[in-house]
Amino acid sequence: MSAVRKAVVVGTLRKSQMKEQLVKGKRLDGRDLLQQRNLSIELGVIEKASGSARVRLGDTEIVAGAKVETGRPFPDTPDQGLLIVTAEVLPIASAYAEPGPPNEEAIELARVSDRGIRESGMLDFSKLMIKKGEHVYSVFVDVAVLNDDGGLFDAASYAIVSALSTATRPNTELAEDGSLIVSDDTSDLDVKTLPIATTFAKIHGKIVFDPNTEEQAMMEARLTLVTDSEGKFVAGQKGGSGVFTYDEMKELARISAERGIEIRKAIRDTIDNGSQKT
Amino acid sequence: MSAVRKAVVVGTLRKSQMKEQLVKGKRLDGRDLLQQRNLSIELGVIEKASGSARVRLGDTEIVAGAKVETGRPFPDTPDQGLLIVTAEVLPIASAYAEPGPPNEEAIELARVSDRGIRESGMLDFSKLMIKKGEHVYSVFVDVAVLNDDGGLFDAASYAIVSALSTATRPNTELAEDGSLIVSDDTSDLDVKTLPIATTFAKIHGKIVFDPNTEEQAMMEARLTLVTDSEGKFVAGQKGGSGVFTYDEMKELARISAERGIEIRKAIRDTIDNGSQKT
Amino acid sequence: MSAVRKAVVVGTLRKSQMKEQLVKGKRLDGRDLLQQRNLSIELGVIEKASGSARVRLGDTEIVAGAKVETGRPFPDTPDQGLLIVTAEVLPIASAYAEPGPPNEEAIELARVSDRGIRESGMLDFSKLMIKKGEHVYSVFVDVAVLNDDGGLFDAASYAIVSALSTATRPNTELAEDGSLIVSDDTSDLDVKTLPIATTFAKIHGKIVFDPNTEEQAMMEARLTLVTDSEGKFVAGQKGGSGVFTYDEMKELARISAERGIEIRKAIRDTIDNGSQKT
Amino acid sequence: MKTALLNADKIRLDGRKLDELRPVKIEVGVIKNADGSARIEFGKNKIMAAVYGPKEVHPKHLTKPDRAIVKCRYHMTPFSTDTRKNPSFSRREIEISKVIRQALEPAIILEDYPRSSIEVYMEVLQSDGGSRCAALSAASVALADAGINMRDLVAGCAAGKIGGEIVLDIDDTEDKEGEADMPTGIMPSLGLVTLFQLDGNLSASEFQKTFDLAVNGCMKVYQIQREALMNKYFGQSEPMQESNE
Amino acid sequence: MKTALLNADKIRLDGRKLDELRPVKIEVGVIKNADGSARIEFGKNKIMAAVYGPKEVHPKHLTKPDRAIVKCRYHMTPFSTDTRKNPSFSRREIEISKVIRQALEPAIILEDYPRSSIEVYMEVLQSDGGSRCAALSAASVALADAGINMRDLVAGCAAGKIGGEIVLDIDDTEDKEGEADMPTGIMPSLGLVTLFQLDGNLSASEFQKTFDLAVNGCMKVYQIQREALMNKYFGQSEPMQESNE
Amino acid sequence: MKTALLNADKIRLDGRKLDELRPVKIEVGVIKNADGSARIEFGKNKIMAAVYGPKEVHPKHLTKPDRAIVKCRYHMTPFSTDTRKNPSFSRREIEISKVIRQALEPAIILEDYPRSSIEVYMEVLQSDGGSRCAALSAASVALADAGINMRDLVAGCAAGKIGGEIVLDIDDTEDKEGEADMPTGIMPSLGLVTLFQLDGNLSASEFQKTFDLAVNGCMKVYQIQREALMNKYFGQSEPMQESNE
Repeated sequence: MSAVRKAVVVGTLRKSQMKEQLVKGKRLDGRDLLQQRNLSIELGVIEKASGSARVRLGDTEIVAGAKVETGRPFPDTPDQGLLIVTAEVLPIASAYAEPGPPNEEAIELARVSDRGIRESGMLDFSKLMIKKGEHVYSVFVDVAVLNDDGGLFDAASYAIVSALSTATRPNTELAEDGSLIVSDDTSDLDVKTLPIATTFAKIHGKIVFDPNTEEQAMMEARLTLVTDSEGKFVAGQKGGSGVFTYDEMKELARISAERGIEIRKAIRDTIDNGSQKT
Repeated sequence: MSAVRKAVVVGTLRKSQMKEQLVKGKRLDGRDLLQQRNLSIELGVIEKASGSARVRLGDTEIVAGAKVETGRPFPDTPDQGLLIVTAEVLPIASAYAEPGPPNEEAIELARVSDRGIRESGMLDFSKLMIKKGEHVYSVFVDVAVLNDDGGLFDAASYAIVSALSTATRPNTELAEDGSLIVSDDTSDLDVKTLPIATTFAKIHGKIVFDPNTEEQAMMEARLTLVTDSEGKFVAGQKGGSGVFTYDEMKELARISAERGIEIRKAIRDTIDNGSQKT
Repeated sequence: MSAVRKAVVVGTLRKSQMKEQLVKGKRLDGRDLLQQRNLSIELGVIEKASGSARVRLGDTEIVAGAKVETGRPFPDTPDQGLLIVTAEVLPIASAYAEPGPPNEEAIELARVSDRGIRESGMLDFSKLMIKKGEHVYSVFVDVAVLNDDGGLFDAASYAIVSALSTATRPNTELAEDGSLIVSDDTSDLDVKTLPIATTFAKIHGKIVFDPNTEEQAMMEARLTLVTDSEGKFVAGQKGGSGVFTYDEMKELARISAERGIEIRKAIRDTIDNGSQKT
Repeated sequence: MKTALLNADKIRLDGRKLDELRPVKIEVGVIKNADGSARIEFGKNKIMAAVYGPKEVHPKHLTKPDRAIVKCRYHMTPFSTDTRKNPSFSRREIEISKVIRQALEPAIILEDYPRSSIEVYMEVLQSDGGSRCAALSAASVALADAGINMRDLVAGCAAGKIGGEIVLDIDDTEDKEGEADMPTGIMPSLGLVTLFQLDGNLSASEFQKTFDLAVNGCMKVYQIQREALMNKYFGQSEPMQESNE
Repeated sequence: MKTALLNADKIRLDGRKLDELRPVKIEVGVIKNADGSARIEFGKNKIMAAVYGPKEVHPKHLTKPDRAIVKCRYHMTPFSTDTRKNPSFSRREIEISKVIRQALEPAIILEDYPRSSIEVYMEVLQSDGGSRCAALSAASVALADAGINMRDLVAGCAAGKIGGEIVLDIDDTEDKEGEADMPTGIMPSLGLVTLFQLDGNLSASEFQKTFDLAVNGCMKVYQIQREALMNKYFGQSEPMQESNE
Repeated sequence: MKTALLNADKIRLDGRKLDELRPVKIEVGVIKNADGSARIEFGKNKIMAAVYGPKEVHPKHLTKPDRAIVKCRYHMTPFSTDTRKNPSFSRREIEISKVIRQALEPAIILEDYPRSSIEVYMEVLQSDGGSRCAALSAASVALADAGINMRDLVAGCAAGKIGGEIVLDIDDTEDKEGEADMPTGIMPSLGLVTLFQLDGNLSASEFQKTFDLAVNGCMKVYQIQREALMNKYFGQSEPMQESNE
């Protein structure tokens, strides 16, 4: 059952100030309408993970951890590795986050993140097969939101892309009796493309990029578009109880592709610099 | 934990009218005490199921879908196929039905339906074995109540009998390495007998057959008896917070067997005419 | 999430009486501060279990049942048998016990009981292996609290020790094809040591042994210590929202070891007398 | 391959005659904390029943202004069965809880306890066929022990069919290997049926015969229930009343 | 190994042209107990939608003083899929329930029903690709049938890409073997998008083309929705309106 | 086969001496949305703690008229362990949440916050033995950061036995291969024990020695807690306080 949940409350004064600013093309935190908040990424923050990254997008903080383990394939895809993506907005992250199993927002976050990885062809699942029908690699990607100030789809995609790009998988060997010997050596996971999410909100009829929590509380509707390294659209999700015009949809696709290029370059640089947390 | 639940409310005027009518041997919808509502059955309504049927009993509407798949036997019955029966009163079916896992009414419906199939010998589970301890057929029977106007035990039994009588199972072959090859060809499921449920309610001391929701809300007690094609009693279930006399129990057994014959004949005709929904 | 729960309420008069008595070195039920309630143990109360015992400690009544079955080892301990311990405070046991999955108290009870068995080396898990990686014995120990008047950790440990000391396991044989043949014959489970729990409560600054429900409702803090047959400490658990001084901790360790010896002897006698309920 | 459940003399595997009950013992007031309680041993079945209430209804929206609601839970401990039972509450336990609740409600004078909840808990410590009837019988005694106003006790007993014969009080082996089982509960003084289930295969005449036999068995259980209550309230020396009839 | 989803003449496996909708039938008022209801057949998809409300909010703390809340459940019956679906509510169903709720909310005049709950239930009896769009379309008709004040109907349809071509209304096989799927929902008279999802792989120009085609498909569904409502409320003889266009 | 946890010079696998703590860093005020928060790195343990409250109690029937209730959750992220942890809340997490709650309650002046709830959340991002003590230490700092009135901080540290020797601060390998682990929490200024657990095998004299060592370790952690709070509230230049003693 899906029903409206406890929502962030924005005061009346604050609301009218936001409206005033938007009319002037500005936002309450001083940003331009299409300006992103500060983004920083730390790699390898969880040594026990196969790959991990911490992303800070404004005050939003997310850690993504990837574990690559060996397991059995699903019966209907005996020649393909597995991908399991989960997301939790941890109760430390906000007064509105509640402990317990993931709610519909967290499930949506996990599923849109999953589609970004899967549909972009970021991982070649046929190469994650070890022995057909018997042994494959399982790639677990777990997203933990540590502080929630909005923009979770985007920040999660940056964290996932960074974690998987720097992830390794254990090397394996097949024993004579068919059992699997898992080595301590590892190889790179081999990532094909970087799916980057960009989220827009419509507030008082204006479109803003990278909305924070307060803006999300005021928004009419939300659109997330995910593009891959070639600029192709690989995933999309409208949210919120409002609407977009046909023209807005097309315009947002154009802007998303542009922003994707910039952000992907910044993340690529971070990965190539191999910044490791000390 | 089992406790009384939100119940259908019947107004005071309506109650006294019902009592008046019952005294005269009549019911509020014009039926005689032991008269069944209109019954119609459509076969094959779910093409993706191995067998299916939609039953309308008055305003009650039920779809039963059977899926016959291959699987592993239970360890303690290595030479027998499996039967799994579920029932849901879908939230579309009534203002009193709630979304979520099946409540005690739905579980009772599933379990009484299961006993009807199992105890009557309707399916020969030893013939649903493919290879002892390794491969068997699993017969899933899922009952979905689309509109609930009472009589669910009976309508479900008609739907199940119709679905299983027209169901097929995939043909299989054992490969040299012991694995199972499932063919696209199918065979009939081979049904031995038709277990038919008949439900009676006691209202103001009168016994009525095939009670609707309003009558169920007023009833003191309920008795369901299931008979097979030979007229043998294969399942029974008393419900409601009231009582039956010893004589009533015996009299109801007599009527149940009679009614079972009529209804079984009607269903047999439908099946033989092979009426397929267009 | 762990939060305070519905608690036993003790009246004001009763509270001040308890305080008065404690000052005099006495308790409301007439016991001295470190005196245990009457303890009685019946063995073999559940014939269908591999081993079982009923313990009455004052008005507290607990049954522990052990089942030894064959199963598969965990992947990371292919050469060891399994131990699974559960505990339930059944809803018959108290007006404060609620039906449903075990709450944090019951889970704590199960886990502390588990540690007592596991850490004491009571069972030699390597001897519970049948075939490495394939077949092992699974030892299930299920604790059911029938009447709760406090002292559950202690009474559970007496019941478990009694049940396991008198438990058997089915003999097995490996068939040529590697499958396991389970015999009707049994052997003793072979218990190495008897881990005995002793629980102390601090009430108005006084330490009492074996607190009952009323005392638990008044206590500041609780300490449970478990010793094995050699007098070694194998498990410990502080509870309650209060504190102990460093000296109290050390003094309680001393008393616990002493009491462990007495109680272990009493239980050993019961087991050796092989008292069977008729 | 079916075991022969009857020998040539129509004696059952455990030595009983066709219409013979297993030994039944009932003890009243066995759980100190409960408002009413009873322990029943019915063959190898060992069941404890406890009653808490009348008490406030929780959650409140279930409150009935003119009468009590009854909550009922039939539950099996993990060690109660031959193979260990999974501790999670099963669909079988949910169904039996409902059937027993509706078997007790007609006996309780609910109107005497408006806005209240009466909670009945049954714990099966060991099960051996017929546990629902035994649990019902114990629960009804526990209700009486709790001083709840009742129209009558409820006594439960099954009859069934094994090896072609109608027999009283089916045990576990007979249930699994036999042809039919008809758990029945009645208010014995009033002569009214409050619990009835059937699974198996009975002709019309067998149905009638089995039902009569089940009612008969319930009457025997009723005697033991009464004696157990007498024992507690009018004091006899032996702690448990046993019937081997 | 991929199946060829298009033949040399760009005809799809089920015989459709690139921009052709599967046959769609909608029937209004099919569930007696509901305040509003509709059945849709969209290719092999068979879906029932029912609306209950406006009614009291439960639990109460979800109440909004100035408007209605909408509860929404998209659910698949176990027999609706090729391989039997596990009956427990899946993460996929939770996500789709949310997306459909947010696609319906803009169309409902929530302020007309303060302190109320409007419940929308969709049951997929058979699924074949595009079931969320079909469910959305049925739900919107059910809301209208319930007399709920609305700004517009909501019509849903997907477009996508298979065999390198942009096509309308992806079915199950095309979804699994094809390159992209873009489920879309619009308020047709107002020209506004209320549902949008995408998964697959589309270039910038393909994105635009697919979106236009999806909107086009929604307009076709809208005609069928209107005819179905006209049928019920202004009486035509045939019980179901069919489109094979 | 046991690994040798100590070499001939009684040096541990990670190079520590018997009574040596792993490096500990605490940073205060790391979660913007929280009323109080702290991050602790304790060897390879990485844990975030956040406090929300005092706030209204939900559900209301848990309200205490004269004092606050404390809610506490110790939770491990799926990537925190060597092998991925199942995301569902485990029995181990439930037990540790309870033990930590009861270790914090004595330190909080609950009477200062009647009818309130104080919520303490601990998230283990990486675990390496001793995570409950580290989480407790971080939680206590987060409570102070939230301005909650406290009698004292609570500092946690374990001692234990490996290779026959009593050692401070058991790590993951030492926990698995060693002989005993005694997680301990104290109010250091008051000299009172608020958390105590033990599993393993200790003689009477070893018990006493291990306990003393654990208390000693707690005192060292206490210094680091105080410095971290001083850092935040009385401003020093370095963002994190580190101890390698």
